[in-house]
Amino acid sequence: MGALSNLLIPAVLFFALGFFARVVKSDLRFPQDMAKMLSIYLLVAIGLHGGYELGRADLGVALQAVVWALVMGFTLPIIGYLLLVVTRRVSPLDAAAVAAHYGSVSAGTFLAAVAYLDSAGIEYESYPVIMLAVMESPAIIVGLLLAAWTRRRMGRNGSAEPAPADPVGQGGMSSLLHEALTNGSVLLLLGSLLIGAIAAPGSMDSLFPFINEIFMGVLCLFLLEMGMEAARRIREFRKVGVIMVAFGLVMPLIGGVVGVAIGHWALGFGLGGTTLVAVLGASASYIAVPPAMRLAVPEANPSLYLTLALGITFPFNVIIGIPLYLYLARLVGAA
Amino acid sequence: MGALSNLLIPAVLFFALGFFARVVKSDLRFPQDMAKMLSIYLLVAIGLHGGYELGRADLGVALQAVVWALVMGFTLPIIGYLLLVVTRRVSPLDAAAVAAHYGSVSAGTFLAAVAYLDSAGIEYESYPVIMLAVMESPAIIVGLLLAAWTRRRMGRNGSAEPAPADPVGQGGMSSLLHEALTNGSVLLLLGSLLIGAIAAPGSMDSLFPFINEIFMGVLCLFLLEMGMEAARRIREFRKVGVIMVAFGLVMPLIGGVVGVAIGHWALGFGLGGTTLVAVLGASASYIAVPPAMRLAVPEANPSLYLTLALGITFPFNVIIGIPLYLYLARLVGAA
Amino acid sequence: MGALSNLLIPAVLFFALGFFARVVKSDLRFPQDMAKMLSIYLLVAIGLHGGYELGRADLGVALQAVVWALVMGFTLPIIGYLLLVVTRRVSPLDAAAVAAHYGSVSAGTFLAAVAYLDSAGIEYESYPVIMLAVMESPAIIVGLLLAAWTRRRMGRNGSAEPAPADPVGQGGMSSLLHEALTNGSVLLLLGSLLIGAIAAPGSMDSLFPFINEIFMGVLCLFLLEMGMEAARRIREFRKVGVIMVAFGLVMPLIGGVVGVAIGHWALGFGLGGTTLVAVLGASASYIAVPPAMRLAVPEANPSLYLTLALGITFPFNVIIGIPLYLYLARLVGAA
Amino acid sequence: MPALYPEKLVTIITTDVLETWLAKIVRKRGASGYTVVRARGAGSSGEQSSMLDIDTNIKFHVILPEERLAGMLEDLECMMKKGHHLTVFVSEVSVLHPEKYARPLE
Amino acid sequence: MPALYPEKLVTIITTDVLETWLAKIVRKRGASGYTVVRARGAGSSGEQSSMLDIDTNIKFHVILPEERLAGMLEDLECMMKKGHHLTVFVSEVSVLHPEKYARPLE
Amino acid sequence: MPALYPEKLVTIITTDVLETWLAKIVRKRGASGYTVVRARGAGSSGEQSSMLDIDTNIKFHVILPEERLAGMLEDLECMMKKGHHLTVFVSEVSVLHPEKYARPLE
Ligand SMILES: Nc1ncnc2c1ncn2[C@@H]1O[C@H](COP(=O)(O)O)[C@@H](O)[C@H]1O
Ligand SMILES: Nc1ncnc2c1ncn2[C@@H]1O[C@H](COP(=O)(O)O)[C@@H](O)[C@H]1O
Ligand SMILES: Nc1ncnc2c1ncn2[C@@H]1O[C@H](COP(=O)(O)O)[C@@H](O)[C@H]1O
Ligand code: NA
Ligand code: NA
Ligand code: NA
Repeated sequence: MGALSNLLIPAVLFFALGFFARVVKSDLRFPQDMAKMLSIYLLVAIGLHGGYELGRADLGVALQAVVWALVMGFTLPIIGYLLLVVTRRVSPLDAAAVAAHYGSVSAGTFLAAVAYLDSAGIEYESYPVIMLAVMESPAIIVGLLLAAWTRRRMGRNGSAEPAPADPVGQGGMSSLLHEALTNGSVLLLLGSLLIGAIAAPGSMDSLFPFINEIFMGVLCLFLLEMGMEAARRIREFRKVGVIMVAFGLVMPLIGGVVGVAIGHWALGFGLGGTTLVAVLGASASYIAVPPAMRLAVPEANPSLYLTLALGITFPFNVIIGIPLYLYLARLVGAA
Repeated sequence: MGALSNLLIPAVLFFALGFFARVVKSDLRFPQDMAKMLSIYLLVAIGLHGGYELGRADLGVALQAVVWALVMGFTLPIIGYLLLVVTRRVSPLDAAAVAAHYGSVSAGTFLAAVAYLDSAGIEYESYPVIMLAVMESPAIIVGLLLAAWTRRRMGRNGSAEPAPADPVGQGGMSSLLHEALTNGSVLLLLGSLLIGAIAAPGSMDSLFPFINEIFMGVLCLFLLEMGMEAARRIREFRKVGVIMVAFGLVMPLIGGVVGVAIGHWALGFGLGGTTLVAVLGASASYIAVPPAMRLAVPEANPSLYLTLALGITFPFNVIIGIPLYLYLARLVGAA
Repeated sequence: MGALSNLLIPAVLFFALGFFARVVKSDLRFPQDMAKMLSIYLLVAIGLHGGYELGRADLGVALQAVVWALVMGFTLPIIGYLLLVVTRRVSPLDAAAVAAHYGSVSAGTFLAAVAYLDSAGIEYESYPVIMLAVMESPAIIVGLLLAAWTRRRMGRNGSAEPAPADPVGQGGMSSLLHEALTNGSVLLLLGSLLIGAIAAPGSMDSLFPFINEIFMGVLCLFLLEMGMEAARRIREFRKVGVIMVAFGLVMPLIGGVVGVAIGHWALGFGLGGTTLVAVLGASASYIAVPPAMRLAVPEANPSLYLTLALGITFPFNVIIGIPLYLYLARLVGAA
Repeated sequence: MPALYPEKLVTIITTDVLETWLAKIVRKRGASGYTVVRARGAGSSGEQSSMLDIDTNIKFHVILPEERLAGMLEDLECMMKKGHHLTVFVSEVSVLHPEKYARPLE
Repeated sequence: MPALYPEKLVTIITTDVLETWLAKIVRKRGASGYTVVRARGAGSSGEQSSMLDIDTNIKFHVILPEERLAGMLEDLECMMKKGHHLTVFVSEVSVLHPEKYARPLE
Repeated sequence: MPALYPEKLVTIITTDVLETWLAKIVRKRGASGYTVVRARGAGSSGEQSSMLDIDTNIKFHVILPEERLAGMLEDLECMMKKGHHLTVFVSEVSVLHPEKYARPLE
């Protein structure tokens, strides 16, 4: 089966259709909240599904997966931050905000990968779902720490006046940490995982048609909308500059390689599971991290991190990244 | 099977998840209209389902069920009003507005009970669905009458100046009655019942997957959102005072006992059907009655009746009430 | 099977329920974007379904169907325009705007016809779906041309001052043509057709439950809302006048006859396919054409064309037209 | 520059349950139209989160000539006396074609 | 208290089909941005219930310096002459940082 | 005609992420309530299409007595200094019952 025919799965094609619609300036537009609703469904469905399987899986491996997810979530932003600071193309605070996105994950990319594996008939472990759930928060926390540290360093160098007192005492570390840990989509995914795991035996049966049968269709609609959003953001790529675009392509490769390594060697997953861990490493958040950065690092430019995460890295992963990470996973698996 | 494992059904767990999300101040939030959309689906699905079965059921019993539903809808608010007036904690107009809510029903609680029975493998009659549909209007009408009577009595005692003329002639009894009888959710439910009953044989087959397979999933999402709303309202319980909170716990018990009696002795339903009638008696409306009361009894405080119906009685019924009414139904059934 | 029992299919009954709700002034109301979301689902589902079959069908016939769709889309507005100009009841620009709607199609009517055929057990070809997709744009283009030509003629007669220069250079023919060809719903339907046709073998399987099982239920909800909208519009029929109402009833008959002729003789379709082509001819757009006319023919009165398309022709087609066109198709088929 | 003429803009913030009543007042008082925007908010009667039908607010706008303002405000005052919660304010605005706002809505 | 400076606020109520055109006018006339709110309403061209794509209104706001107002209004006037239904009004507002509204939107 | 009294109307346009902070400022500064409307728009920080959670704007309105305006504006100024993008403007409005706006929100 050629690489191209791999791409001819509906989920990817709908993403491309959305992208195309924006490129030809069609007036195709989803209702305001439709993407949000679809993503609530998707998070709940994948959570219940994963939780149901985790309830029957090895708790030791699950714990290991959580630990490695935390490791990735904490490490990748630091790698990203250093890379960005080295390029000297963006302010250090911009670097902190952008880097945080890459420690976190994109549920849309993850689900596209699931659809990809499904259509290729490749099996995968359920543990990556729980990693998806836990990677959001550490990335936000590292982002906050990087920004705080940057601000302190800039203050010492006299290059910034001290930040004015917060009128509502809400920009403080503790209240921002609280937001990182109680983030809505994290809670929804963790909650659904838990419900899937603890629901009384038999009571899940009536839920399966809902979480299985319409899943792929909802995912297609979601990716259609995300294709439109990606295309809208990619137009700004000239504003962010070629170096930054390169970062948006290199960073997922780094994350993907790290993910393959962790999935294969550290967690001992098979081909499918390793690919999914790679996608977790490679993808950048565009749901939980952006609002957190808006609150915590108001000095950073939102259109910078949104363009990178949504306009560059997201389409790269969906079109090129996923088959590539699968290829890498196959390589290390064969080795 | 222990009482606790009874609660481990996904519908109740999602309610708890929503509640928890608000308690920890998560920023989890549904899009504005999602709860409304889900409830439209739920009303249509339960209506079609019930109508289909009613079309094949005993019309005599159906008629009896309607009559008893009207009796409950007219009686329970009067009981509630007297109780409230006796406590002397709220103004008589507040009492009228609050009481009206308890004559009506909460579709969310009813559906949670259905999920509960389903997961326990208990069968139930289809007649309670039609009772669900007809109980909204009488409660509103009694509420209007109680308020009108209260206003007249207050006027006679000189404790209130005569109400100013209505600028648009819309507060009048007849226009409010019209609203009670053509209420949107009542119409939707009655219409779906009728369609389920009269649709050409065979033509319903293509609808069954829609109304059956995804039903439980949609219900879970709906209860997730209602859990959040209940938690948001329960915070106000201090404002409403402990006596009122007690009313919000006692009134469903009264309604539940009345419902068990009517379901078992008057209508001769089995275990499941009796439990559902109890839930009809016990639950308080938070859909059709609140706007009707806003229009008809503007002097009453909305946060009082919303806190009681949504913040106290609703979670009480979902968590404690439903298993309790089932237990009562089992008691009288065994007797 | 009597004609009446033909109407007792849920899709039509829900349309009637929506209509009834508005007639009795119920406060039943859908959330703002629900109809839009349902129609996105419906377009995608019908597109994927049709595309999947087209991918396995005769490309020659498909091409012929497209050509005949273009012919209908270009011809019907001209017939409509001439009829309207002859009546002398509306300004020529109003005539152009109204006529354009009748060259296009109503997806809601088309889907009601599909439900109708399904429930009668009548098979139909997949080609009409592609005709549905391509008929939107030619109608808009003819509308633009008719309006431009009318304006020129009026200008020559000195009955109108020259239009002022466009402040944003957007009312120009080329930018309006672009909008006609990249219209959102056209793109969505064509894109879904294409995806259904080219998706990798096997990858569509996971989509079928989504596009098949819940289709009829979603259609019922959509028609419920459209019933409400039709009833809201029909109230204005007195403003548009009896001659215009007659136009709204005669024009679909003309389109239906043209469609039957094209479906049966030009395309050689069977009973079901011919009926669907008749519905394409008979129905009037209320999605893509109205905004195009607002932009291109701002002088025309929107409530005129919306009342006709949505308030007169749409319910006529759903209740009377569809069985009538089926009857005609049966007549010519038997001949 | 096109000429501008003074008008009054009345804005009413309240629960959406009252929308049809407000529209009736607009017609009765001869305004030429109205515009409604969905809103959420908080005030003396608690928070209105706009999540459920039962706690959605609206912002209701009416532009009207000065001489029709008094009647409109009287009707609103009367609703408030009956117990309805309305947040009402009037602003001065300038419009392009005053005759548009003189023609009552049918 | 932070100093306040006078600016003009132009509000346009019309069908959402015209949103992109209005955004073009904003750019052409050098305003620094715009804000759009979804609306329903009624006026001389009937009711706009905001239920379907075809009858949704918008409230379109632009803050701009007095000297750029005339050009903006001329463009709007011109659209109205072509037949488009616009409800336009201008209000006086005070802003915190006037330089923000002097920088045209790219 | 019912009497009218002058008040200040502060309008803030910004990302909806800041809504809870603005509500806190309202409470802190003793306003009697606030009203929020969902919006989209464009400005110096790019387009906010309101399609995703991450690019939705709000229009946040507060009516308050003149003497409480300065404090409110200072808090907003302070947020802007920290880097937040706020579009703030103040208008003069007249209200029916000024005592309503003097009672701080609990
Ligand atoms: N000071 C205020 N500024 C802006 N909006 C307000 C204010 N007070 C009340 N509102 C709005 O008016 C609604 C009803 O207010 P209330 O009657 O005080 O409950 C609230 O939900 C708010 O949306
Ligand atoms: N007097 C008015 N006050 C407030 N909004 C108005 C008024 N007249 C018209 N509108 C708004 O402007 C839109 C178009 O008005 P029209 O051009 O009169 O059809 C209406 O749908 C209303 O939303
Ligand atoms: N001149 C303006 N007129 C109206 N709204 C504006 C203007 N400038 C900015 N805005 C609004 O304020 C938001 C933030 O603006 P900015 O800080 O310039 O990015 C934008 O998304 C717009 O909604
Ligand atoms: Na990542
Ligand atoms: Na009850
Ligand atoms: Na047609």
